[in-house]
Amino acid sequence: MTLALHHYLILAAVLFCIGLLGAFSRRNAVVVLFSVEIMLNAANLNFIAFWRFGTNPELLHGPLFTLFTIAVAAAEVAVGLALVIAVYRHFRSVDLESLDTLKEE
Amino acid sequence: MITALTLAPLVAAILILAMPTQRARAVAMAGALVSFALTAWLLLQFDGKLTEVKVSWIEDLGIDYHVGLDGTNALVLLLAALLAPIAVWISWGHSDRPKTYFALLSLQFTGLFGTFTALNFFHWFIYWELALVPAFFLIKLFGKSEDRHKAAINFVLFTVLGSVAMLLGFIFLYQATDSFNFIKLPGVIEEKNVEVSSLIFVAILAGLWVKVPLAPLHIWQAPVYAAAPTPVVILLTGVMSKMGVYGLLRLIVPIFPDQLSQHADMLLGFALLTILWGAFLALRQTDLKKLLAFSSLNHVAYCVLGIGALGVATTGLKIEGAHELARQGVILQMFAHGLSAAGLFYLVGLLEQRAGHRNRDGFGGLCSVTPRFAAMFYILTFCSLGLPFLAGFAAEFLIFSGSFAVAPKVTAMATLGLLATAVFLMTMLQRVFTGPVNEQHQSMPDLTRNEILILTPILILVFWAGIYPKTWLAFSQTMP
Amino acid sequence: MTTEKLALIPLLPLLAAAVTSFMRDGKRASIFAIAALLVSCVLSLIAFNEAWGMAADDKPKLFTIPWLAIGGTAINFGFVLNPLTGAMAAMVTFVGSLIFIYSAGYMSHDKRMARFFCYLSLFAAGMLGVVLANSLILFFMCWEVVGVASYLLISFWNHKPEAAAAGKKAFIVTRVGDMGFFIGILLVFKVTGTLDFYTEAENGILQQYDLNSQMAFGFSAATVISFLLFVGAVGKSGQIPLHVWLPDAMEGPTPVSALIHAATMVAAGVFLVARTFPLFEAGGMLPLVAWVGAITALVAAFIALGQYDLKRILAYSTVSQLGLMMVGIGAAGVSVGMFHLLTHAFFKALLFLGAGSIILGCHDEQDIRKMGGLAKPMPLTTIAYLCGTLALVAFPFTSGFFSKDEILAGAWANNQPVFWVAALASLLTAVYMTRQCMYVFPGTYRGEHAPHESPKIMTVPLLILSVFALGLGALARGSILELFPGKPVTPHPGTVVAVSIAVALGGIALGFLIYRGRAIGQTADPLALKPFERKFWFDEIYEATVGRLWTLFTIISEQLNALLLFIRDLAVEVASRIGTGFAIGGDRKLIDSLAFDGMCARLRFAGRTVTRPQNGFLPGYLRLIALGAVLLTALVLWAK
Amino acid sequence: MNEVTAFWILAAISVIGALVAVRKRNLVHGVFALLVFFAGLAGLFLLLLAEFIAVVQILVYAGAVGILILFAIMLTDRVTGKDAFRVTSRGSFWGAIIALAVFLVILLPTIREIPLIENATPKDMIVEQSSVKELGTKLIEPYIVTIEVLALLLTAALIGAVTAAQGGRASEKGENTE
Repeated sequence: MTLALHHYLILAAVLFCIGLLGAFSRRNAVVVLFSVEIMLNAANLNFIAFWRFGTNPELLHGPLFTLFTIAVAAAEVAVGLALVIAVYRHFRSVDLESLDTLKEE
Repeated sequence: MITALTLAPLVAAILILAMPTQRARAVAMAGALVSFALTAWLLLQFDGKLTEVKVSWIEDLGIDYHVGLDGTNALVLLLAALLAPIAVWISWGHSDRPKTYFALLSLQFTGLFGTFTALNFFHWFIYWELALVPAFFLIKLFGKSEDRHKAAINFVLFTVLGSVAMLLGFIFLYQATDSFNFIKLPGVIEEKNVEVSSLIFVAILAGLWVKVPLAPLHIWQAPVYAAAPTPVVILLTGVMSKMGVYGLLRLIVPIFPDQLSQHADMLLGFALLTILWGAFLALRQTDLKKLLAFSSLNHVAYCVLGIGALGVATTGLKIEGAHELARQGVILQMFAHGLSAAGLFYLVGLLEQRAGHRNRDGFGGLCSVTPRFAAMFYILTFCSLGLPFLAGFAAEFLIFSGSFAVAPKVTAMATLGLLATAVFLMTMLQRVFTGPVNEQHQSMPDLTRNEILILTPILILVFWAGIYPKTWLAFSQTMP
Repeated sequence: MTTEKLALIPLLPLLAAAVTSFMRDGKRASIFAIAALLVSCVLSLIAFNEAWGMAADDKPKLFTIPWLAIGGTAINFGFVLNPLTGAMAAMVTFVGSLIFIYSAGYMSHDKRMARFFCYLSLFAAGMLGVVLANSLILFFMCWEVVGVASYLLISFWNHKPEAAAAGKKAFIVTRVGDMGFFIGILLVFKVTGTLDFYTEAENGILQQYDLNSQMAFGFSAATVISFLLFVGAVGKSGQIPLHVWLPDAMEGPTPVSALIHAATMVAAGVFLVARTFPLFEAGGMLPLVAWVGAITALVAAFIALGQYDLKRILAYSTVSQLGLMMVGIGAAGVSVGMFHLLTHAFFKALLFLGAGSIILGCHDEQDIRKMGGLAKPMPLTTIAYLCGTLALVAFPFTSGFFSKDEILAGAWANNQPVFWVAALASLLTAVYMTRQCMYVFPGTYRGEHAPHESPKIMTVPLLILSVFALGLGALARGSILELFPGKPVTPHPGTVVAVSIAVALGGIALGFLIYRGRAIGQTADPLALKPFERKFWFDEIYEATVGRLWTLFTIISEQLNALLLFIRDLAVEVASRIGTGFAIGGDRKLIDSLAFDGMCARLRFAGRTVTRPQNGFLPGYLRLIALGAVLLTALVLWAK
Repeated sequence: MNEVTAFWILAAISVIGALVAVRKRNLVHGVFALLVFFAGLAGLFLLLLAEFIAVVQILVYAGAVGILILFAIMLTDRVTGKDAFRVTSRGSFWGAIIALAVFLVILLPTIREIPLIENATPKDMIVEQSSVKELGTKLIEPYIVTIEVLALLLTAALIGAVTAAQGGRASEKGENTE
């Protein structure tokens, strides 16, 4: 058996959905945040896999895009955590179920 | 200038909505006065030629913004501009939802002015309907009597049905001629040799027919006049009923000369029917406002008589320009009737306000209780029944002389209407003003200074137009 | 005198009317009005003097004021001075002035005296306008003004329902005639293209001689026009069948009766015929005029026999005399009719003013049965009244005698049946006047309050008028007959003179014989037969015919209106039924419950379902986003 | 040890790491599991011959992000989360279902395409072409503007993060002093 593209793709899909599951089912904002990181990483895996098995690897699109994603993800984490902290200060909680002021009463 | 005078009340209406309540009437008054001043200024410079403003609007459809002033509309415009401030003045003490009231009133002025000045069907029709809508709300919201809702609905239904017919007619005409321009349409029809179908004529006539109104489509009128508040009745009878006649003069006469002459007999017949019908209806009517409404019906029908006469050829007559006599008579009659009917409705409104009812037989002897009131009422009644040296006679004489020259039998029968008018108006005077004084109205107050001031311009014009109508006829002459 | 000044004659009273309408003080108003009328009287006399110098066929003096000019047609006002208008104006202003002065006394206790003089002046202005007008339209306009003033004056005491009703009746009945007149004017205008009587260019109505060649309604134009004008004249001059308003008009103050309903306005109809005489002549309508006049004279004289109201007797007498004037014009020409008109104006005004004096003296009593023996307490009034009576019954050598003689002579020459009718009317005139005098003057007073003589302001005009009533005929006879158009018959046949004198004296004798020695007022009156007393049931007949017809018309029109309303309601009903049908079948069932309401319910449900996730629960939002992504992807995949 | 074995091992590490990170009640434990997941992923990158990315992955995620999250946890909630009655949110069952649906949706095309991509073989010249130098050149040459924008974004994010974290404190102070 040789490794083919679809192995990586399926793995990435599994990882993405784990991240999704986390984002959907946890109450803690921090957990949601790192679920998002998991999803991003799954996407990165796809980029790299497509690059590796793609037609024009010399263009280095996959790694470049991944780099950007990592950079943006880092920024996102920073901002996200800052927001979590801010939310926490405001509500004394990071429980997403209690953060329902968007709802119209 | 014409645009400004049309839009001034509209601006006033918008301002009224934006301003505090207590300013409403002053703003409405200002709007009306501006219109009046502009109209007066325009008329002072008027030389009988068409003064027009024409701006291309929707070029692809040949629709222009086109307003103008000529011999056909100068006098009715003046009438409207004169009655507008009077209507506001009369409602000066109005305290029920004044913002809505004055805004609607101002809006209606715009509709009226616009209808009288527009020369392109496109926006003419908008104004035509604009005049209707505020009237509907004014009657419905501010009317006094119980059946105002029904009356208002009736009013709108009838006139809208007529308007729809007219709109259809014009759309078909437009398809044939590619023009909405009132001034150019006759030329276009002749030039392109357009076969104008009688159906178009009848459709457009129907819209005007309802507005005039001519029998048998007059039944909306009396309940509406009875239900509407006094200032609105003044506008309705003074100006809005003239919209129909003006429409006949502006649309039917120049644009459909062939159809008009084809159907002149029909028009004359219905005019006669309306004259007699209105007069006889008024004979047994005891509600003063309805009585005057029927009298209005009868008087405006004289205008239609004159217009019908315009459709009959004048060959071989000794009177030069019998058509011109009839035409100018019609215009003067609009003016005269507008003034006298407005004045009479105002007086009846005052009477109702003072006595609490307007039953003809519920008064009596008011001559000695309220002499000034009686004097005013008598003069306006005399004007209404066409006594010489008052506006009504000059106009009716012109109409009759013009129409008698071409249609003697119908006109001779129409004089029966004059007689019947005399009978019911005299009966009204007799019941209301003479005889023993009714105990209930022993202490009815006479006209106040303010009320006399309101009536003074009307009276002056009534006399002026009766004694020296030349001044006013100068406005209805058409110069090539 | 320039013709422009002619315009002042009617304008001065008009000015007075305008000014007095703002006055409150009756005395000042009366002085103002009288002064204005006196000035115009002087002007009229000057004009009259000038007109007297003209020969009958001289060109009249014209003064034209353009009123309207439309489409090449000029409608002019204008005044004309010729002997006819001059004499008439002089008479109107002169008699008018005397009556004005008399009224200042008669009305001095009325608090609306100022208004009274305003109306009187308005009337005078209108009447003078009628007299002097050179244009048919001005004539008609002033004619209508006169009608209005008459209406206002008849119903002057408008708190009395009878007065108000009488005013209305007068206005409407004369208006019936006016409508004929109006149509006549329209026809004249149509046929000739002008409304001027005379023009400088000699193409006025009365100067056109081709009217007979024109046709209108199947007759010659002149016939139709003159007939229509005559209808107007019949209305105004109270000829049968439109005479019914005139006796009722006596509800007005007595000076009004004297001025308007005896001397001037009612004569306007006769004057109209006289003015437009060429049309009548051309149209061949003179026999009709004569016959209508004769019948009117006879019928009114019969009715006068049966009346007890002092003023009503005089009113019917006026109707009768107006009929005689029509006979005069119709049978003998303008000059004869106008002569009688002028003399009648004086003696009838005198009689009315005398009657007013009597009524005032008897404390507003008008029933002759309650008078009697007035000769003693009211000597001046009695003398004046008797002078008037003599003139009216055509006692030889009074003014009435001369004028009536001419009429009878003309009728004898042209139309013998009319002559006999007129003679009979004259006989009756003498009888009813004698009857009246027998009731009023001799014997004892039958009323309650003692009668008294009237003040000087009233008696002096009476005496002045008496002089004219007696003397005018002899004075003016020759010149009037010469100056006015139409040649009287000369010399008078013996039969005519004999009959004339016989009817006057015989009538007086007859009346004297019948009433002498009777217990007047207690026993039944031998001459007040039922038909006379009930005025030949004219009012009742009108009520039963014209009135009924009129009511029928109103009811028909009302019912038609109701029918229309019903049709409208029906249409609305049908429309709403159809609408309801659609509403139930289509709307409620199909659209509402299935489509609209159903959809709404479903939407609401879906909305509730959809809004349930909108709960601020962030993971929920995420889930929905994911769900959306899934669905979209599924869609894309499926689409492939 | 061949590639396939390495792949499966790394895949197992990643999946288990991710699952633990998502499901663990104790957040600190979760963070550590997350670090494991990051490391596993880095291994996968290596397996795909993207050494530089793998290094960056370790540096940024395992190093920076992990630490950051730890700090955030410290600063906010109870580390253990024991006070919470339950860690899963309402309707997490539906969340799981939807996640599964997404998974299927993603999986479906992949599986469908398997016959097409099965034979796609990695090209070997990629080794030298994926050198760091090459990457640097490729990064600078066409994407210089993007880099700059990204740099700006990072700076902005930093400032934003600081402001957001501090702003809350400021308002808290304000509340306290009142």
